Amino acid sequence: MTDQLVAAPMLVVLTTIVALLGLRRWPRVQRSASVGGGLAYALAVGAVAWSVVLAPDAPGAAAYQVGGWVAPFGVTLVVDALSAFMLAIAAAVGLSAAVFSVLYVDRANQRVFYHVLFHCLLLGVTGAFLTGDLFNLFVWFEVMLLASYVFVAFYGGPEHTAAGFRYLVLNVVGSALLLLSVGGLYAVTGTLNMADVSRRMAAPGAYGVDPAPAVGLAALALVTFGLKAGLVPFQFWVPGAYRSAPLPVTAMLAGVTKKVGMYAIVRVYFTVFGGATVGPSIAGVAGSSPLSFLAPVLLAMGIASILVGGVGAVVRDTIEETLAYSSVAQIGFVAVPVGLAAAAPPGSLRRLGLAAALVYALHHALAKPLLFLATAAIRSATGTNRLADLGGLGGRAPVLSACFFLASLSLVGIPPLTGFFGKFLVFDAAARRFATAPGPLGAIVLIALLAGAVLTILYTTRIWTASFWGERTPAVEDAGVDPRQTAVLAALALAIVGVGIWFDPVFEFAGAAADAALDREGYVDLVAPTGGEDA
Amino acid sequence: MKTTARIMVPIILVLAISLLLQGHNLPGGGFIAGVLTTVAFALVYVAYGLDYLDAGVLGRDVEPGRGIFEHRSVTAFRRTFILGLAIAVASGLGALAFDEPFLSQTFVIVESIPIYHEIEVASALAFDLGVYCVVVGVLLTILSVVGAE
Amino acid sequence: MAPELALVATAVALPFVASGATPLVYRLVGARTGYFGAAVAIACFALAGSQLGRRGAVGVPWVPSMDVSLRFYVDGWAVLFALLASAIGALVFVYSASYMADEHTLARYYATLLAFMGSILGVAFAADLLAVFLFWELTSLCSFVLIGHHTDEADSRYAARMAMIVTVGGGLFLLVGIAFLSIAATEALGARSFDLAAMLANADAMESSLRELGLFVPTLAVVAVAAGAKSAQVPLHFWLPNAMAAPTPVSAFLHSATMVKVGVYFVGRLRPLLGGDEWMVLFATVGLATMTAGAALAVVATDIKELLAYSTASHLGLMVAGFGFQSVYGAEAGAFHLFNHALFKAALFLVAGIVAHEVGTRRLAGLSGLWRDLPVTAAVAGVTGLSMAGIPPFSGFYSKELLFEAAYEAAHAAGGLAWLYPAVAVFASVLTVLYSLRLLAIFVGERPGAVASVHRPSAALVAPPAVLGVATAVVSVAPQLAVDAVVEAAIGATAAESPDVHVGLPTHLTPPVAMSAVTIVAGAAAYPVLGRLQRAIGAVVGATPIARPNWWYDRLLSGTEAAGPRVARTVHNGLLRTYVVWVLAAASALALAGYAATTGLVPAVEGVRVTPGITLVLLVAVVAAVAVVSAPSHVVGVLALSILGFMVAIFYILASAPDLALTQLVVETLVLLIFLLVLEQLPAFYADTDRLVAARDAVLSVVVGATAFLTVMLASPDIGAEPTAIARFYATEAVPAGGGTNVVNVILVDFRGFDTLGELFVVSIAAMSVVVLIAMRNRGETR
Amino acid sequence: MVAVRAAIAVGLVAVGCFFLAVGTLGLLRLPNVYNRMHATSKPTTLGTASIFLAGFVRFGPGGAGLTSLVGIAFLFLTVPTGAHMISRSAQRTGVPFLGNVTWPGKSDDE
Amino acid sequence: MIRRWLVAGVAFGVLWLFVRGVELTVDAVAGEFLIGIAVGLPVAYLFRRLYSEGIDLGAAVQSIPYAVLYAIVFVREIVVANFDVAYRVLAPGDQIEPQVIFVPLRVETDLGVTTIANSITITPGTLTLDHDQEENALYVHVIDGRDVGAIVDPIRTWEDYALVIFDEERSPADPAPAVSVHPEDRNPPRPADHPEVPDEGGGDGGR
Amino acid sequence: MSVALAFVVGGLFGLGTFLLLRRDLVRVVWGVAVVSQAANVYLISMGGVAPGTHDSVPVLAGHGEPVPETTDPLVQALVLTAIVISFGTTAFALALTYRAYEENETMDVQEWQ
Amino acid sequence: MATVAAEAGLLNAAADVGLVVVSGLCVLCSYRAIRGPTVPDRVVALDTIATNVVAIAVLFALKTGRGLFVTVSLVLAIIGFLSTVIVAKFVTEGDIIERRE
Ligand code: NA
Ligand code: NA
Repeated sequence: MTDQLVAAPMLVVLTTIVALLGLRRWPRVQRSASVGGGLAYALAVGAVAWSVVLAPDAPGAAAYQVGGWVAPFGVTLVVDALSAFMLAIAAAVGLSAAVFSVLYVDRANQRVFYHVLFHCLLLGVTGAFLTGDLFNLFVWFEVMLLASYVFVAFYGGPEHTAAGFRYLVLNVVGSALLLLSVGGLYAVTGTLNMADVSRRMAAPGAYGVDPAPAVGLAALALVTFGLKAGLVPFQFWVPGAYRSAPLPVTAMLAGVTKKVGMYAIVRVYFTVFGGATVGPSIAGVAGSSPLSFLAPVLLAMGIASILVGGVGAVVRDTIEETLAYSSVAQIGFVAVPVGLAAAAPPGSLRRLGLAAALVYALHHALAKPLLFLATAAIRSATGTNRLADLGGLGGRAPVLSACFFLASLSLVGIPPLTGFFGKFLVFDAAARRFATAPGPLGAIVLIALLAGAVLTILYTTRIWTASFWGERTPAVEDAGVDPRQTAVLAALALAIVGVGIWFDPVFEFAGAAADAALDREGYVDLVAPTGGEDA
Repeated sequence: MKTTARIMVPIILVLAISLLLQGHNLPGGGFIAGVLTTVAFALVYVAYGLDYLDAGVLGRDVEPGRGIFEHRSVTAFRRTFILGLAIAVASGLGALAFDEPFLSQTFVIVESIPIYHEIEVASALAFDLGVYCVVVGVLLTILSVVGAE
Repeated sequence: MAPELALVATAVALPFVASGATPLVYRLVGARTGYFGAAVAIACFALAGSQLGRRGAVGVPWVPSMDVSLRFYVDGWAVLFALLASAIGALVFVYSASYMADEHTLARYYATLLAFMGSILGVAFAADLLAVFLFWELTSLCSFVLIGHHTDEADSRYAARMAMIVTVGGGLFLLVGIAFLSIAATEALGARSFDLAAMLANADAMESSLRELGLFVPTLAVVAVAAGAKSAQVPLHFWLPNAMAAPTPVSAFLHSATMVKVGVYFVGRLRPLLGGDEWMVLFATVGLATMTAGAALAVVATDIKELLAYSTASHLGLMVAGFGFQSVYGAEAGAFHLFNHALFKAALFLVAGIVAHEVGTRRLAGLSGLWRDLPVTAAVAGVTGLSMAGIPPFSGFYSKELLFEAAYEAAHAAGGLAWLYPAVAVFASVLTVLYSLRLLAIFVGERPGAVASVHRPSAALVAPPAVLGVATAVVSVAPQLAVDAVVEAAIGATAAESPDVHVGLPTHLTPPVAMSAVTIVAGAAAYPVLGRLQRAIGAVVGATPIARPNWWYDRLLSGTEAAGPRVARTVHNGLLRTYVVWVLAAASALALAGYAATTGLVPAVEGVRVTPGITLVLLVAVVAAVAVVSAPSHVVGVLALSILGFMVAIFYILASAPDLALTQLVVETLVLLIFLLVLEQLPAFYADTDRLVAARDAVLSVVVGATAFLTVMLASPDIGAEPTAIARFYATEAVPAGGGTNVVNVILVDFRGFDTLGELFVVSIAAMSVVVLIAMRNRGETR
Repeated sequence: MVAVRAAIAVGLVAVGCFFLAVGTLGLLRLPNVYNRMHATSKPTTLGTASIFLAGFVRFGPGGAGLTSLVGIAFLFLTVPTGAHMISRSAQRTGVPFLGNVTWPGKSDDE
Repeated sequence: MIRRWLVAGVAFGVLWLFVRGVELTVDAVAGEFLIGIAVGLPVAYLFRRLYSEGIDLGAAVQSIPYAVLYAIVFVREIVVANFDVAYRVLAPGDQIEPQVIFVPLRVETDLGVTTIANSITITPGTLTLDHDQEENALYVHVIDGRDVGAIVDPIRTWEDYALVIFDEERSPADPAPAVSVHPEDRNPPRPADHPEVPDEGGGDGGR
Repeated sequence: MSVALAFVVGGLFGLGTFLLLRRDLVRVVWGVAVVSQAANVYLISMGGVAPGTHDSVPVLAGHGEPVPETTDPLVQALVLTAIVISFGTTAFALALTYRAYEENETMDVQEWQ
Repeated sequence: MATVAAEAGLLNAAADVGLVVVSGLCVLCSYRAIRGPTVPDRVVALDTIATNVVAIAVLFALKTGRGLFVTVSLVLAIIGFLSTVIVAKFVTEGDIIERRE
């Protein structure tokens, strides 16, 4: 039963997509079906997460062999705490964005495959989180990407298509690089199944594998994952794409697809390559493995993201642009603890780093979509989100403003909101690094984190003082806020507060996810790739 | 050109179907067959123009100046790809009914049939058929929409 | 005696609950909500007072897996702070009820003010570091909203944002410090913990653990930044004068007993934990610098509130310096002055409010003789102003005397440069006397004609400052009373030892007494030449922009704000070229670094071992690609691309991959068709490439090509290598398990049908996307 | 019998290659597109047909041999049409004839 | 008279046998033919409007000998043609004297014209450039235009056969219209003007 | 491993890169196409390229016969999927190209804002 | 049986040579395809390459003795035709798929 549930999120989206296509001629029904599909997805994810990971007697992880072929011959789906955590993020954001889409996007535009493509985006994300196969990961990436390409160029207008084109070209490059990586890893290890690769990389001699090229090959995949995550220097597409896509989709892009990139980094580097012993030996980094290659790279990328995104966000003309740059910075906050985890020897700091990254990812997946959706609500109420045209929103739309304020504060890291725990755990990981390992790395990371955090205050307060305070502008004066939209925002805001207040189970979940990412052997045993040596 | 197209189009279709059916055992399969089918229709488009498929082949008149989305053929293409997607997904889900994992395939060899002696019935063919329909619908949609520009 | 959790928790929670209820209350009673707030504050005062004399920690778990709880710690220091906050809070609420009666957004005002008070109480009692941080940041947040109360005034917004950036940003440093402390606790307390009470109880173990980990100085530094930001210490003092944009009652509250004291409070709190030589150098220096700078700026202030604001900074410096000195006098100075300052400064702000309210101006210049119209106010101002000046026998004198004592002791002990401590303290105090006199001057003498008419303030407006004036007077007359009641316990909590504190007027000449005498005499003597002094200080401040309070902030902010667009312009310049260059250059660098680290970049070369046919075909492919690059027109390029496609197809045939060849060919033709369909719509464009640009691109292209080349060389299997076990499995099982002889097809529809499903969605999405692109092209978000 | 069959097949392959080579050389050597098309349309068709025939000999008479025959038919149907299309395009886009050759009619039909 | 699409369907069934490459056993052929019919008939039905006219089976049978004759002439010409071109290509020096000639036709059906045009292209030294629909004439590019008669003769022969094979209105007995080489009464060559067609970038004289 | 294959893959990637850096919109799309081709050739080379023989083709002669050692069918399946995916992407890219030109009114990607 | 092997060997060798020859021809054709000078020249070259490709497929079928490649060549022939036709039509008309207005 548990095993059958593993595929449930996937099957739900698939069914939803087909149903939505079938309901094209009944737009009203289609809209409801889209929301229903999102709800069903959330329920499916909830069921999987509960029965596989969270329930008292849960097994902790479960594998599903698509088509009934044993690993490594078929494609394996795996739900462990890590994937369940990410799926939960996808479900939360997906459902709210789906509901918001129905309320926000112009009815006529919704009929142009909007909902179908939205669920296709969700499909790609789900596949990427579930799959236990490297090539299959590539495939679901492509599904996710293709659906997002069109959303970037959804509306007419030169800047939309220009942004869409840039996004497309960069990601085509990324896909080619991922193919290089996956193909090379197949040639090197003789398998595509992640568990099988992991097993072979950990004992190359036993399987006749020469693991040496794997570090460089994994680096190529890192580029692709970095592109998805929008980490500097692969962030170029982010501001344009976020600005151009319909805002509910931007919420998805910022809330979920970015995390797919980070998830892939964690999964591939920690679970798949965690046991490999080939790699550079770098000062200040523990061990000699692909992880020791990842550590300095990811730290540099994360810090650069924090600074570039933070500085870029400080003075922007519109709320959505500010938020777009902010997303670059925020993913830096997710990347840094992962880099710290990679730099640390196996043990508590490694676990803490991953848990911190996951909590931060969760926070960003709640706060940033809320902010983007709130921006959408502002836009549908006032017709603009230019700071210059806004002012006095706080008095005009108090609930909406409160939600926006709350999410901003979460971004800043004010307790007891979710973002506080994210920020604290990230700081904590850096502080631990500073305390436990010699060298300037810890100090550099801490300073960068602090600088990034201060930059966050700069741009959040700028948006707030410029558009929610101040004289009411004509646009705001005539604004008509849709209470249903506000309700969606309020739900997310409650989630931000709720997760912060009842943080304990979330932290345990994140910890379990970090354990799952690090439990390489458990993963291999779960998938139990047969064959190979005896086939 | 037009005459050649007239001769070639059905032949290509026959070849495409042949490739679809033999895909499991010989080169071919849903994708190739689908593209080849599209190629046949593309030949019609190239030789006769966009409206000919509606007017000349399907025998429906096209009002001049109507948007491409109102073409009956375009609607049909979209239906085809939706149908294909439904078939592919349904064939995958079908396995669940037999308590097998998603996308499980099976085959039976039916023996002692006159003339054919034995026939292999593979469930994968349903999946391949889904692929075929998707590809045909998708490509023709793209072609007709882009071609209409 | 252990504290009672329920009572403490209620004291902290009550204001928040009341804050939540405020909109409702406001709807019921309107402007009189102030009295509701006062009632809450009094209740809190009573609850806090009930814990007087108790000591210990209680709490409820919050995040058990991180050992974080809402733990409350009660001791003299906490209770003192809580009592001050709630007492002055009550008065501020009462005062607000009259003062703010005409305002519109009172519900928000009172709600925030209540939450603010609750946050202060939270900081006072919190015994878990994360709980401290929670309330710490909440105070910053509430002050942001309160300072920005007049949201449509640019000054308010500017000041609010500044306060938020400085204090919340400073708070983040505290977060780092908390992390450091909890790391040290792992060693010192045996487990990861945020339990401040436990840390204080094991201060020595904590200290040695911190020092062992090399965290002592870093912790000190980040705590200092956090406390300094909150308590407006140089160089982060500039936000405080700006914060006077807040409504006057808020200023009174903010400056006296709450926000700005939080930093001082926390410095006092951590004094037993982190005290030491580094501590003294840091806090005594920073404190005295702030004391001097604040006083000097107060001297040149032109506005009553501005004067008071700088004065607050100066007095905060005094407290910090006091806590900085390691002798018991230091703790006494800090704790007692915190108490005194709360009383007199709150009173003075309320007085300033009355003046502004009734006279209509807050400008110092041209005001005098107000005692005739505002006698009670003037009396309050007299008592509290002299206290501020540190004139005996007023309350401020006692605590300042303790600072002199501490400074002298420290200098005496250390010698050398340390003698600057007492000297600077005296100098700053002289300035304090000066500005205090300047302030009081508005009440004495004759009323100038320019001041038209002065209203009589209502009793509700006068009563709160009067209460504070009386309190100040009581403390002045009987300082030991206050010490015994609340201050001594507080001193005990912030000093390592349990002191026996005696305060009173000096009976014999000691160095500190002499210092006080010098202060008062010099201050009185300098007063007549105040104008010249002001010009001199003004000239100094004017000549050194660094000394101008907003200078740093504005420069940093505008620097950052200028960098933002620069990032957008230079990094995100909209040029695809730039983006691709970065991505590919980084990709190549990463891959090459990875290869270099493990393989030394030397693949084993086995020679050109493909069949001549394949070699030729691939040659044509490359030639075709070159033709694409050098194509003189779009059609030619598309044709060359087509040839490339054909060649790749042939390569597939020669590589024994019939299915691939078929797929490649049919796809290639369709791409050609679509390409030409699109080309129909496009004009010709052949960019006249700059040779230099082309050369640069060629370099990158070569690097990328080399990376791909190396990847193949390093990764591809050896010639004649056994097929992989998986490949073998697929081949052998294709017929028995998959029922088909075309192994590739069996893989696609059966073994790895899941890939094909994804692929199917990709093409479906592509089709939908094309339809969307065409259908949506003239549609915006709304039509 | 077997040897004869093999010999025929080999011979057909040789002939095929020869004519394909002729076609390609003509493509390179002849002066303009119209004349080049003479080289490509005839010898390449025959050359490929010859190789298809070799396929018929090798795999025939049933099986892939039949398919080879279809291939020949396809060639004879498609290559001339393609050539026709190209020459028309050359003429329509104004590619000049060689020397004193002129176009004997008007060109704007269809 | 039976419907053409039925005939086409059966023809597709036969084609199916070829495409599938059946083994030549009775069972295999019969089995595949049945499948071929099953595939071919629907396809033919779908495209029935492409074969809307009826077909006279008798006439079709009658035309077979002519088709064979046509093929014989055709094959002979092909072989000759190829050696001819091979000579011209391989021999040193310039072996060509190109010319365009205008050949009015008697065959009128699409299929007939296409057959003739394709045959011309496949055979020696001739290449169909274009079909003039108004005049029902072919423009033929010849690689060696010194003896027009020798070139036109085989064309006329095919045309005779084709008139029978495709059941045309005119008969081989009808006189063949005269061919012409850049006749006086026609317009001089004029380059077509297609501004929207992107051509060569450089000045390599494409147009 | 084969230097020839490596050279081709490297060459195609390099040329594709060069195209991606052009200003002409169409050339950038060509770059996309060339890079995709290069990736596919690469994948095939990862399965090992051996001279073709009767047995090398991963289409077995018939049911129930012994299975020869074919070339790697898995990479072929992967490339098939990759080809189809890159086709979908390219088709979309082309449509996007059209609209990008239409809306930006220039083929020069450097001039887009 | 030995003769069958010999036959296969001979044909195999011939096909091998043929493959090299025809591949080489593709190289030569690519010269015309790249140098032009006119677009129709290039189209002719493409057409020729397409035909060569058909031949290569059949030769590979002969070399490996796998008839299935003949089917591949069939598809190739169709594809080559379509490519030629659409490019030629593009060059001629500038409009590949026409619409009645
Ligand atoms: Na068109
Ligand atoms: Na058209």
